[in-house]
Parts: sequence; C-alpha cells; structure tokens
Amino acid sequence: MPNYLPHTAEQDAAMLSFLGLERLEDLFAHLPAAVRLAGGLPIPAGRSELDVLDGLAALADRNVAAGLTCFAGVGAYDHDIPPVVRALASRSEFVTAYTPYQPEVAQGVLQALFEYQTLVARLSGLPVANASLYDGAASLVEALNLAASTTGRQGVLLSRGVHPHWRAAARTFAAGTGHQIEEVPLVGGVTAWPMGARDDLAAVVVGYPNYLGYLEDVAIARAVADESGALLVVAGDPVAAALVRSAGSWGADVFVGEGQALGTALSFGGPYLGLFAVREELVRRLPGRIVGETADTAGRRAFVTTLRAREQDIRRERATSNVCTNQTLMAVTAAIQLGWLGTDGLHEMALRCASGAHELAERVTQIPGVQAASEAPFVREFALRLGRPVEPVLAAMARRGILGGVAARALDPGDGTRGEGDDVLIVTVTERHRARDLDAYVAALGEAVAS
Amino acid sequence: MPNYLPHTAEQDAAMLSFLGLERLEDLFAHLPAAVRLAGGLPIPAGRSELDVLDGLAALADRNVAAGLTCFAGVGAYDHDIPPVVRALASRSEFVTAYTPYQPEVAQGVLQALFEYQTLVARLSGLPVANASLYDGAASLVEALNLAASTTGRQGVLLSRGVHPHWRAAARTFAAGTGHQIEEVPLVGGVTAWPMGARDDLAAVVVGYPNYLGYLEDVAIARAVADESGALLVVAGDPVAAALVRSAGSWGADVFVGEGQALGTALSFGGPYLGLFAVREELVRRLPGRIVGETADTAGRRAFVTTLRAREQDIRRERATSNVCTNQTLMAVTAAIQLGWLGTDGLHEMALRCASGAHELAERVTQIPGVQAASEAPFVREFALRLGRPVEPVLAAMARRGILGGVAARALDPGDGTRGEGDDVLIVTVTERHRARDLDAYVAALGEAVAS
Amino acid sequence: MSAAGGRAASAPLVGRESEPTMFELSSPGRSAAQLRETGIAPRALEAMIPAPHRRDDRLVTVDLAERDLVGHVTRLSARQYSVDLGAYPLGSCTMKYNPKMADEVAALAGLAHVHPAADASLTQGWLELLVTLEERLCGITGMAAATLQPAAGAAGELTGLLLMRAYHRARGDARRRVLIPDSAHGTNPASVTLSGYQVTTVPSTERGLVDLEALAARLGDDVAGIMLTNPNTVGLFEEDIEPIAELVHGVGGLLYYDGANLNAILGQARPGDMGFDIVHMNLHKTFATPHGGGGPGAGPVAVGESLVDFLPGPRPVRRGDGYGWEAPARSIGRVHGWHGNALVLARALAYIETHGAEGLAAVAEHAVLNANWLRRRLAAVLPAAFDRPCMHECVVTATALKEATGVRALDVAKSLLDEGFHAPTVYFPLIVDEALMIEPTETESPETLVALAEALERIVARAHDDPERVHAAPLATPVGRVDEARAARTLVATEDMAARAGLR
Amino acid sequence: MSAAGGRAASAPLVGRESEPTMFELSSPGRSAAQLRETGIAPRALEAMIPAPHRRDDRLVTVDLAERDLVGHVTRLSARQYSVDLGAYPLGSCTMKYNPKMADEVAALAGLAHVHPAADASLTQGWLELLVTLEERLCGITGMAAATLQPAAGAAGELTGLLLMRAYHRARGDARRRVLIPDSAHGTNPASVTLSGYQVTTVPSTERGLVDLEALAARLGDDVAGIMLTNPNTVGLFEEDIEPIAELVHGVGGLLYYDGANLNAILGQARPGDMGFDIVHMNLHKTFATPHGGGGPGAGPVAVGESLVDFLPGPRPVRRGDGYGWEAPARSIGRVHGWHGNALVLARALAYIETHGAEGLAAVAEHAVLNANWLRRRLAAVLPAAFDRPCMHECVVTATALKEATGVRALDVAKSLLDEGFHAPTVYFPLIVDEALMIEPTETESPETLVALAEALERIVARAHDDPERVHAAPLATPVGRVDEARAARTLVATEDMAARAGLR
Ligand SMILES: Cc1ncc(COP(=O)(O)O)c(C=O)c1O
Ligand SMILES: Cc1ncc(COP(=O)(O)O)c(C=O)c1O
Repeated sequence: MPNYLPHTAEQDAAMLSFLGLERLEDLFAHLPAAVRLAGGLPIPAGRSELDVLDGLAALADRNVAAGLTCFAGVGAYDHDIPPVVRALASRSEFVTAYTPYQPEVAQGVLQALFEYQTLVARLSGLPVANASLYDGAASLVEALNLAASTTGRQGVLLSRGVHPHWRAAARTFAAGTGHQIEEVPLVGGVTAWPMGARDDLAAVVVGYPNYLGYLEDVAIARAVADESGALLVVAGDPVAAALVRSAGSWGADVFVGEGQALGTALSFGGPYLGLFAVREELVRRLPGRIVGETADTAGRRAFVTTLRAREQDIRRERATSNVCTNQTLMAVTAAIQLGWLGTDGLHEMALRCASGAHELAERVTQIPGVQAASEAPFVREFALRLGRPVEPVLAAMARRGILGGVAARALDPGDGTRGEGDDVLIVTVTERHRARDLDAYVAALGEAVAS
Repeated sequence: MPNYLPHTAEQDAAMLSFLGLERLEDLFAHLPAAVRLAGGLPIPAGRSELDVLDGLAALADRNVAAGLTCFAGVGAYDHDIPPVVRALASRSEFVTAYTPYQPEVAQGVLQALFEYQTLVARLSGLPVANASLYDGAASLVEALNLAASTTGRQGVLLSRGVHPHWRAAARTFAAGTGHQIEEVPLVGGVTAWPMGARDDLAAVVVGYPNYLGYLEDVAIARAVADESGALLVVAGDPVAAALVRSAGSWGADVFVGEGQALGTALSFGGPYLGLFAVREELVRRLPGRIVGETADTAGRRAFVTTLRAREQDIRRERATSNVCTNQTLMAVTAAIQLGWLGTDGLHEMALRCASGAHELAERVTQIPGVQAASEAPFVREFALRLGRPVEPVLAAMARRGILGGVAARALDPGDGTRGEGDDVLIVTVTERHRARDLDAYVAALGEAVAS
Repeated sequence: MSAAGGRAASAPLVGRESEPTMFELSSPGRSAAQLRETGIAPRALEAMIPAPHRRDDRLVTVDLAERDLVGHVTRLSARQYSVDLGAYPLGSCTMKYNPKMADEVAALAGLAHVHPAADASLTQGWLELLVTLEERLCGITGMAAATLQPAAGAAGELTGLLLMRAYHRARGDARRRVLIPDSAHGTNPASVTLSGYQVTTVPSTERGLVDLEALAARLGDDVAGIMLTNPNTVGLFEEDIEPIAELVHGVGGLLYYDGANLNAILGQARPGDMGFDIVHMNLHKTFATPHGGGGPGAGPVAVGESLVDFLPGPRPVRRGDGYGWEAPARSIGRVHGWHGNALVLARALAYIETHGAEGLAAVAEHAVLNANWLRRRLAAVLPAAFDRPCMHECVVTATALKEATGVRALDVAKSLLDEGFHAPTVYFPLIVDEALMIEPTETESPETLVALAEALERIVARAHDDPERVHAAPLATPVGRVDEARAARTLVATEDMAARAGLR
Repeated sequence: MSAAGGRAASAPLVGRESEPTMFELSSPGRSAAQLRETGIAPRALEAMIPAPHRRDDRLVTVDLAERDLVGHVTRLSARQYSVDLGAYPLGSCTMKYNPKMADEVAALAGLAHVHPAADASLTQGWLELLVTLEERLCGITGMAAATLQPAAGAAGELTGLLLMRAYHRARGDARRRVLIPDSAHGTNPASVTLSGYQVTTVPSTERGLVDLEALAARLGDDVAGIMLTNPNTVGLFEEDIEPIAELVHGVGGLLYYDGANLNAILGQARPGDMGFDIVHMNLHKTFATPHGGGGPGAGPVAVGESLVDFLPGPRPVRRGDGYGWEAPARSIGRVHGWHGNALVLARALAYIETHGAEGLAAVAEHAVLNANWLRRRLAAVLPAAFDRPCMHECVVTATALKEATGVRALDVAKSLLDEGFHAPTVYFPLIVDEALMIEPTETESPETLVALAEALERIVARAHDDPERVHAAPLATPVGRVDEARAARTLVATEDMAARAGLR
C-alpha cells in the first residue's frame, strides 16, 4: 500500500474519537448494508510506485511505434519540443492547480491563457479565441452547436476533407443535438460542394488544409455558406497557418483546429488541444472558458475568467455547451512553445516542413506505381495512391524503422465509408526529418511497393 | 549559433553608439594586439541544442555500464531515487540560484541547508555539520587540515581501510600542507593499528565501515588517538549509519563521509556530496559554509550563512580552507531524500541492503574457489577472494548483464600498492536488488570462476 | 521599447507589480528557437504554395529570447497557487496531492512518442495499458465494460446520456426526460440538453437528499433515466439509493452515476452494486491525475452488460496473445478525435496500481474522516448545511454570519487566501444559501485540518470585530479582488483587443 | 502537535510567515517512503550486526508524508531568488541564463546511471565525452592538456598550485613565494597557503591594474609564480600582461590564470596566448552549468606542455579506436574521489557544442557590451571605481553617495531587492571603497539593463529624499534584514541546537 496518506494510526484514532466513532468503517455505517462492498475491490493489491513505474516502463517498451521515424500526421504531429518548453510547462504550479476560480491567486494560469488566446486569435486571423477545448474534434462539435444556436438551424454541410475522426465525433454528438449533417465528398482531393441556397443550413465546414494535406479553395465554401446564410467553419492547422492565408482572411466565422503540434507530444492521441476562435459578433456564444483582462481594487492589471453567464454552472439546462474541464495545461504549453518559436521560428519551422514534404512528394512519386492522390497544392502533408492496400506496405516500412504515414482507410469516419480508398497513404514531413530520413523513406517505400 | 542572446542587431548598434563605438570588436580594442585571438577559436561551429542533445544521447548509449545490474559500490551506490525527490530537487529556484549571499531572498536554500545540517549531525552522532564539501575525499582532506590546525601537528595515521581514492587525494594535498601521512595496513580486513604514544600526531583516521565493507573496532582507533592526543576522524557511510553505532557514539571528533547515497545518482562519480560534522568545540574550525538560525529586524525566524569570519574571502592567506563553491544542490537533495525516506524508511532501506548482502555473501562463498576476504562483520558490502584476477571475472559477468562489483586493485590509492590484492572483489547490495538479481549474480559468478 | 524580461518585480518573492504580457516583452528580431540541421534544401514559399493560398504577410506571434521566456513563465508560475504549495479544499474538485511518480509515467518516451494512428501491432504496450485500466475501472465501479474516450467529466456525461439514448432507441423506446436533483452540478443539466433530452428537476429534502416522493411523482414511462451523484454535491450519501433504483428501473429508466465524487466510496461501495447502469469517472479528481490549471482531464464511462454493445469505438480489446481494436456492434460512434486523453489514462492506472484494493479503500476512509472531522470542528463558527455525517466533503453555510456581520461566504473565501489556504468552493450547490463547500481530501494531514479550522475561526472572529478587514481581503495576494463586472462588460480577451481598448 | 504541512502562509504568493522546518512538520509514524518488492527475506539486525557495532537506538531523522514534503520544499523554493526569476547581476559570479537543454543532458540515463569504477570498456561514452571536453577547453584557453577532476574553482586553484610546485620540485627548484594582486579573490591567497607557498601581495595602481614596478620589485628566484585574474576582479583587462609574463618567466616563475572571469574573453583572447602556464576555469560560471544555490561546480585546470606530465590522474585518453585511462608520468595524484563532477562536465560540453567558436565569441562580446553600457549609464549616480572601458563587469562605488546621504553600498543592494532585482556583489574587491560589483552577463537584454539602471537611479534619488526608507530595505521580501551578528554569536546550526537554545 502506498504511503500518500499523512495520517498516523494515533491520529486516526484521535479523529475518530472526536467523532464518537471507533473504527474507520464506522464512517460508512449510514450506507445501506446492501450497497456496502464486502471483501474489498476485485483489483490487485498495491505495489510500490517504483515497481509500478518499472511495470509501465516495460509496457512502454513494447510500443514499437515510439522508436520509428514518424511520417504519420493527420492531426497528430511529431514536432520537436525543446527542453525549455518541457521544463517550463511542467512547473508544478501549472500542473497541480485547479481551474482559476480564485483570480487573486491564479494570475499565473490566467495570464498564460490570455496570452494563449492572443496567439490563437493571431493564428486564426479572427479576433477572439477561447481558453481551449478538448481537441480538434471537440472544437468541431462545439462549432456546430454554436452555428446551430446562432442560426436557429440544424443543417450542416461537412466536407469529407475534414478529419474523418472529427466527422465521426460530429455525427455521434449530432444524435443528441439533432444536427442534420450532410457530408460532401472529395473529388480529386478537394471538396465538390453542392450549389443552391437552402433554408436549413447552419454551417458549412471545410478543412484547410484538408486531412489529406490539400489546400482547398475556401472562397467556394464561403460562397456556399453565404448562399444559405450559414456560418463558415474552417478547420485549420496552426503550423500550416504560418504559410497560408488565415481562416479569418478567407472570411471564416469560426476557426477550429487541433493544437497538439504546439508543444504537446504525440501521446497516443491525447491529451491534445482544441483550438477555437470566432468573429467578434459571436463572442458571447463561445463555448468553454475565456479569460479577460480587468483590474483589481487597486487598479492593478488583473486577469479573470469572464462571460461566466455562458457557463454551465449558471445556465444549466439552457446551456449550449457542457464543457467545464478543458485542456488548460496544453494551452499554456502552446503559448510557451509559440513563445520559444517566435515569429521567425514558426515561419521557418513551417517552411522546413513544407520543403521536406515537397521534396519527398517529388521523389516518391517517381517510384513506379506510386502516384500523388491529387494535384492540389499542399503544405506539409500529402496523399499517395499506391495502387495496392496500404497496410502491408506500412508493415514492411515499419520493419525498416519507418512509420510510413497513415492509411486513409484506417481513419474510420464511422459512416460506413472507408475514406478515400484502400490504396491511399497520407504522408507527413516535419522539421525533425533530415535528408537521410527522406532517403530512407524513399528506399523503404520503393522496396515495399516493389515486392 | 544558438539563440541564447537577447540582443537584436538594432540593439547592438544602439548600445555601441551609446558607447561611441562602431563594432563589437571595438570593445576589445584596448587589449594588446599580440594577445587578441585571430581567426576564432579552434573548436567546431555551434549546432542547435537538439542536435547536440542527440549527439550526447548517442554517447550516453555507449555506456554499457548504465544497463547492467549494479553490484558495485565502494563509495558510489546505486540506490533508488524516487520521482518526488527528483522533481523537488530539480526546481529551478534551487538549481539556478547562487550561493545565498542575500539571505532576504535566499531563505529557501538557507533553510534547506539548515535542515541538511541537522540530518547530517543526526547521522554522525555529532552536534554540528557544515553545509557540504565536494565529496568524501574532500571531506577527508579538510578533516586532516582541521586536525592539523587544531593540534598544531602534522602526523596522520590513516587506515588503509579508508577508500583508496580518498587516501590518494589526501596524499596529493599533503604535498602542499606538509601533513605526514602514515598508512596503516589491514590485516584480515581490519586495521592493524600501531601502538605507542607519539607527539606529532594530529589525526587518526578509520573507515567505518571500511572500504571493503567491514566494521572495525573504532574503540581501538580512539585509543590510538587518545594515546597521542590526536583527533579521531571516522569516515562513515550514511546508509550503514542507520544500523551501526554512530561516529559520535564511538567518540569521534570529526565525521566525514560520502553523501551520494542520499538521493544523488551514480553520475560517473560526481557531483557527489562531502559530509562533514564535528564536536561542538571544533565548530569555529569547520571548513566550508555553515548556515545558522537567527531573526530578521521584525523578529521573524531567518537563516543566514554564518561564522563568515572563517571564510576565505575574509581570511585570505590566513585561511585553513579554500572551499567556496560547495555541493549545495546535492545537500538540498539529500535533505529531501532523507525526508522522503523518513526514520523508518531509512532503517528499512538499510536493513534490506544488509539482508541482501548477507544472503549473497552466504551464497557466493559456497561457490568453489570463492572465499570471504574477512570474517569481520559487514553491513551492505563485503569483499571476496576469487583466487584469480578479478577483471576477467567482471568482464564475463558484464556479458551476462551484471556489474559484479569493484576490483580492489582498480581503486588505485596512488601509493604504489594495488589495494588488497589482485583477486579481491568488493560486492555491494542495495535495496534495488531483487531475489532474482541475487540468483543471477550467483549464477554468473559461478560460471565466471568455473571457466 | 519593450518591457524588461529580467526584472522580477512581479514575483511575489520580491514585488507586487504586474507581470508584462509576453507581447510586451516581445521585440522583433529577437528569437529563442533553434531548429535542427536537416540537410534538406529549403524551398521558396512561392515554389510550394500558389498565390491564392499563400500568406502575404508574416504571421506575427511574439519575439522573445529564451532567457526572457523563462523569466516570464517562471514568474507567472510564482503568481499561481497549486496543490503543491498548500491545501486546496475546493469542494467537488478533489484537489488531492498528485503523486510525482505519475509525471514520470507520462514522460516515458515509449508512451509519449507514439502516434495514435500507428497500427495495433506497433502499439501493443498502449493497448495493454488501456485494457488493464478499463478492467480496473470496472472492478472499482462494479460495471461490465468502459470506454476511455471521453476527455473530461462533462464529455463522459454526454457520452453516457447518448448511450442511454441509444439503448432506449434500440428498444424502439423514444423517451424524452431525464431527472436531475436540484443539487446537481451544472454540467448535468447541460449534458442532458445536449443529449436531446429534457431536464426534469427533482427537489431535495431538508436533509439534503433526493425527495423520494417528489421523484416518484415525476416518474413516467417517458423518463429515460436519472442522473445522480452519490455522495451528492452536498457531500451526503443518498441513502435511499435502493428505492430510487427500484423506482427508476421500474419505469424502464436507467440510472446514471456522476462519478465526480467517487473518491468518497472507493472500496466501500460501488455504483454497479447500487443499481447504476452508467457511470462516468473524473480521473483528474479521484485518481489524482493533476488538474493542469483547468485540464486536461479524463472522463471514462463504465456501463452494465446491457449497454456494452453501444459503447463508443473503436475499443481496445484483448485478442489472443495480444491486443487489438474492435468496434462494438451498435456503437454510438467516436466521442474523441483519437482514443481519449491517453497520457492522463496512464497516470490514473499508475495511481490505481500503486494503491491497489486496500489503498483505494484507505483513500476513501481518510477523505471521509477528514471531512467529518472538519464539519464537526467548524460547527460552532460555520455550521454544516445539513447536520449529519457527510462523506468526502461538507457544505457549511455563512448565512448566520452574514446576518450577524454582513460578511458573506465570498469574504470568508477571500480571507482564507490571506491565511495561506486556497478557498473552498462558494455558492455551490445552489440549494444552500451562502454555501462554502469544503473538500479537504485524504492527503491533507490532521495538522493541516486544524490549521484550516483555526484560520476559519480567526476569520469568523474578525468578521465580528472588524468586518471591513474581511471585506477588504485578500491583501497578501499579488492582486486584490478583481473587477469581474468590468471584464464581462468590456471583453478584453487578447493583447490586440487590449491595444484597441487603449490598454497598451 | 506538529506544524501543518498543507498551510501555505510562508509562500510569498499568499503570506509572509516563516516556513516551519521539516522537523516541525515531522510526526512519528508518518512516512513517505515506498520501497520495492524484492522477494529477499529480511534478516534480523541481530543476525547481521554484532552487538558492539549495532545501534541500540533508532536513528531518528524526520517523519513526513510525501504530500507535506512536497508542500514544504515547494514553499521553500518560493522563498528563493534564482536566475530563472530575474537578473542576478552578481559580480564575479557570471549568473547567466542556464540553458534547460543541459538539464536533459544531465538526466540522460546513460550518463547518470554509470558507476564510476566500471571498467573503461563499459564506459566508452563517458570517456569520449571527457576527452572531447578536455580538447575543447584546451582550444578555448590555448593550453596543451587539462585535468577535469577539480570540483570547483578553488579546488582548481589548489590543483594548479600543486602542479606549479611539482614542476619546480622536479627541477630541483624549491621556490617559496607566489605573487597575488591585492584585488584578488579570497580563494587565491587561501589556495596559495594550502599549497605550501607564501603569499606576496602586489598592489594595484590607481588605474586598477597590477603595479608593474611593484611587481618587479617583488620578483626573485624564490618566486614560484603569480596568480592573476584577467580581466581582473575589478573588471579590467590587465593590459600589461605581456611584460608581466616576461618578468615572471624571467625569474623562472610560472603564470597562473584564475579563469573565473573567462566569460569576458571567450574567443577574443586566450590565456595560453597571454603567456599563462596554468589556467583553471569555473564551468559553473563561464559555461552556464547552473550554480545550484552554492554548488556543484567544476574547476578544470588546463596547462602548457611543460606541465602535462604532472597532471592529476588517471586521465581519460584516446587509445586506438576507443578510450581508456592513463596516469601521467609524474602525476601529482588524485584531487577528487573519482573523475570530477562528471555531470557538470557533461553540461558544460553541451553548452560549448551548441555555441561553437562563433557563439562563444558572441557571448564575450555581449557580456562586455552589457557591462560597459551599464557603467556608462550609471556614471552620474554610481560612478565606476575606475573610469575606463571595462570587460564583463564593472565595479562602481557608493562612496560619494555615502558621504552625501549616509546610504551605503549595502543599503543600495538591499533596496535593489525591493525593485525586483538580485543585488550585485558588495564590498568586493577589497581595494574599492563601498564597492558594488555589477556583472550583468550577456543573457540579460538591453531592456533589462535599462530597468536595472532605472532602479538604481530611483534608489539613489530616494537616498537623497528619504534615506531612512533605503536603510529599511528590503521590505518586499519574505524576511527583512537579517541579524547576522546574532547568528555568529550564538551558533544555531541544527534543529537540535535550536531546541537546546529554547527556540523550539
Ligand atoms: C459533480 C460534478 N460533475 C461533473 C463535473 C464535470 O467534470 P469535468 O469538469 O471534468 O467536465 C464536475 C467537475 O467540476 C463535478 O464536480
Ligand atoms: C575570481 C574568482 N576566483 C575563484 C573563485 C572560486 O571558485 P569556486 O567558488 O568555484 O571555488 C571565484 C568564485 O567565487 C571567483 O570569483
């Protein structure tokens, strides 16, 4: 049994006697006998934390993927996180604090969130961001709820270029909200939007870049939305954002995105960071928390969570979002990581990703049988058609130390479709890849498709 | 070139112009031309910290020893350091502070050192400890200086049971101080003290346990010292101290020891932690820093480095020690590690070391050809005679994943002798060893000596 | 010129000034980033991104030196209270000590550097970890299976309600209402609404428990289920849980357990044994995964046999010698972008494995012991809202104090900051007037409880002697009471908004 | 009862109380330790340790819960200034920013978990690291070889002096005196004494440099050598270094370089090229290995060809394809229990490798730029002791201020704490009256220098307007000025002494 309890046996006895009790179990005497657990929990006995740590380290060693050179992306990116970011973000004041309910002793987290909001707003090209949501998928779900409550409508045109898992989550939650989600297929790697005004449309959602890595013409999506008076939701990527037009400049009403790339490790998919920003007019509909600047009684600058009237503890059943706990630590981390990168570092990093991706795309498409899935422009990821099932190819590459990408059909959108086809492989390059990694990739893929 | 400098190019220019200079090199214009370095330093160009980290990690991977089950000790012990100790001791406030010269903003380090001093005093059985010295060897050197300045004499009787490297260091520094060091040999694993009063004797030094792991009769050493009016210096071990009589209770005047076992990793030998404690009468001769309790102007409890009149910056050439920078961080770590262990944890940990060591000693001495080097009692390490050179045996054990101990002759005392003999192996057990590790040890040693 | 990155006057150690924002510290041309040497030739942006897509301006974020970034963030951290500094008796939040060991688990390269889309054959360690955690959580709650996907408690609630909905739908049963006690946490009704159900509120009795008669009166065959926290949000065990379960099950409804308060009953009672069908847990409370200043959390949902087929998928499962993924037959679908907050899940497993069955039972015992001791000790100064044995937290009321002195619960809370403690939750649950909800947790020592009680006693005494001083609190903190109304009136949520508002 | 471990009133964030000692927090029966399951049968102490050796009492250390230990140490850390919080312009100490990257180097399992006695074949990585560092340090200083054993600067000094001694001895030359300028750091004369030599002090000129004539007058063939810091401790470059070297070498003496101030000349000039024979470096200053609140450090000593054979041993050396250990032919012996402060050495190498030749030169340039800018900027309020270009630090004097206002250097230093800065070194070097020795280092930005200058200007203005307030400083800190005299008068160095003195 671990030693995290500070009570000595004498103290237990003294406290019990203060309460007029004899044994610890007397504390539960008022529980109905039928629900009292007899015989203890059916789980193993405790072990020392060092033994547990060893056991989990042994499990971790069995994750072969951790040792591969990672060309997989699609919303989960293998970027460098420098020691200084890890050191700062792991300070226990950030890690072991609760939600900043007492602003007088929470200026640290509050100010960091204010800075994060500023950075997300700048990335999105929209004026206001919230203090984080669970992940990109959750941001999409909240965006649909926001669009529905703003427009009083339920229809959603959702591009199949949006991450399949996000679409799946949107569909899951639509079972409760009643949103009518229509998915719009990709043709040649970009969305083939239907034309024509509708009176039920709350939102049009486009991925930019889309999950295959391609840059779509967002102006069309904007036009589709305008035609029907719907909001335009752009699902973007914060690294690509350094190089491509911002969601705001395309006229987006809402920006959603996955912020993991900003200082959070791959982590097998979580905890990640849902980015969310809106036009100023929508600010009072923002889901989640938002930090605002104000002053204390002495006039000193101070930060505080604000617009709490929106919050679930006040609105209860009239709320349009139930988000309470969010991803504050990842948001703080993102602000630190962006602070480390800086204006030029972010740009340079994105440029390196793109340069490597373009070089790799050129080289692998020279392998016989390997084709680009689309001629559309891309930033740091792109899709290949291998003309054969992708999984055996990935397995062969893994044996050569390379995680070769993500098989499109492994990303189950949950709608019965299996993505863009069995032979589609999505490949991502980051600033961590060196020339020799690209060489190894080309060789491994060439060998795998030749066999 | 790394980016640790905050100056922008414009700022450089503005600052230079404020100084009436044009280029950065003008700052060095007053240096004689002949000593100005032309052509830059003959070292490689800088690399990004992530590249450097990778390179050093690759070097680290070539230290095969790090992956072996460690039965080596002799002043460097492979104890568990729990995550909580690592987390607390690495707080940047401790790591990146200087010596606490401004007590008003250094109560953190000062109080931690006060607590450390208390704990070392309790371990030693002596009333006053200093705030650390470089390592066990440095503590021994300072103890000899203290004894010499206290007695006005130069003679030292130094048991060969004291760690050979410490003895070597003592000899090195005696070249400056002029101490006359006589080494006293071991017979049957314990010191064979010479009898008879002398008028030149400043100190008698005994290891308890000695470096082979054996417990010597300190009363004899005390008697030898008393006969000649010398100080008794006991070189002890803080883990063994949990089970054996304290230096103070044997009548030691000075306790010296290596504190690495208290929360510091093996670290290839440093930074370690020199423990040092004395009888109250000797406090004004304590080398290094010492923290004392006092109060601030408002009467609040406060800590401060004290007895600075002893310090080298005041005493200059009249000083008896030159120690300035010490091992504060390791001292703070030791206080935290002892805080984690607690009274019972330290006792239990030491008991486990001893239990394992005694079991292993019994088992390996059943291997044909393997004998205990002494029948003297021991705590957690002991010496074996293998009847053959130790190095090939250790090499064979390393191939089976075991660092089998320390070859006595590998510990060069620098006096021409090669320790206790070519066939002596010193074996250490810690609380990290499991039954299966002992089994593996017995098997590996058995095989190695059978071949 | 930009602000000074090396001035520490905002660190409470040496000052009481405000910390500049990172944008105030920013200076163009300054940079901390060091990117690796890749050997890959850089390409011109124009050669990669066609004009319509290319940014025509530089995306300006912030320009800092590493040294200034470190100073800034370190000083911000010094302006932040945390469990590691002292007690955090925040009711409903279970701010217990978070063992540092779990930080090392989350940092293991073999866990942290795994891409979530990597094939199952390459992630067997993670899959085993998740399956093991699911088994433990089922053992602890007495349920059949669990999904680990929900990222927090509220996400778990909504997932659970969608499971409830799918269950009824599958039986062709279009139910419409979910019952919730009036003491419930705000996320409960919000989740119900988002799940497409309507909320029917059930009043509490004067004893602070669900009013059984009122409950019965609200039941009907359009009731999909009931959401309960047990112990409830006033810290009391719903002793009528058996009849409640019988009543709800009687009309074909399901029982949902909001497990935010699971800490109180670990190893003492199990939701499954009480008749609950769906249970969410807040791993960031009960299982000591640190709260991160607001998150991340993890809100797994465990269910009884009849709901297993509806669980979100894909689910990690044991398969022969190894592990794989499986979509449940009638899955409601994904509720997370990947597999849930995996590193939080790993931390929780580490906590469970160190404690084991006995350890978890001891956790509950001491959480309850601490809360009851405090309740009893405070009776004279801040009486409990309900004068009976509580579980892991107690709700006390400052109503009498307010009447006598004008000092309100909020003032007491702010004064506690000056006494060196985080404040309890105030004004929640809504059914208690001038509520202070105190959850000491099991990791606070009796000595700390005494100190906390003494601090509250001092504050109450001060309220009588010198109420102005209590109204003025906190004074020891980096900022005093904050103008929340102004923040809401004129939203300044970013540096750029601050500039537009003339604040920079 | 013991003190409360969960009360944070000593954290400057919420209070100004003192933190209980860990012994005051201690309560017998409480424990944090968790030891592994080993499967080894425990033995009775009596069966292992015979009675005369066995402790008859339990060694009482302290009894804490992990939660309370964490609270205590975290609060202590909140009571501690550090580089990471803000500037630390402590002259002679080079408190630059310590890149966090080096912390990860020191934490590498393959470095941290290596036993120092393991055979060379098992530690090739470490040996290569040490040999590489030695080569770099030789390149930086212009010397032939180096020992990495000395654990700090003072240990390096003594090592260097013993090398000097061995060198002369080997030539049958029993010299007796070592020259030291009167501005030298106190460790210099102390080390000379411990090396068995006698100190001859050389006065400084009014320009703050070695008095060449006085030096010449003190030379003789009994002079073993001279110890110099260059730039010297008043921050000035000894421009006469060439004639000095010629003079000392002329009588057969050696030149020792105290490299504590090496930061100023990195890539600009090298001790070897100036004629020095022996150089120690403070890696914990110049090479940014953090100072740890007082240590650890590392003080490698580099030497010219003629001294290589005397270096401490064993030394790591390249050997064929690999690396091994070698004892120099006429080695003075060991000066460390093992191989030196190895993890500090690894940090320093990481720092050198990231910077490279150009980066180190830029370090020196900006260290000198910063110091000169401050010197010039402060001229009106706190004039430099020597009005000429300085190197990496400047020594200013408060003599005029004291005469005008009664405010002394110490008062200025304490006031600076209230302004959010660590204080400079005061009353050193001894040759300057009311000295404030300011070393901004290269990692502080121009903005920080301005803020520091403004703070000093405010303090000087206040000294004229309201000297009492300056005398009373610091007020913002956890404790005010500390009674140092009392601490020295009645030594209370442990909790047990405090108890005996009635303080507990
Ligand atoms: C009773 C109760 N239910 C639900 C929640 C929601 O959990 P989360 O914040 O993880 O979404 C909380 C947490 O605040 C709670 O206290
Ligand atoms: C000029 C000078 N020489 C020598 C030293 C001694 O170095 P250390 O403290 O590492 O022993 C110092 C450090 O304070 C110094 O400033």
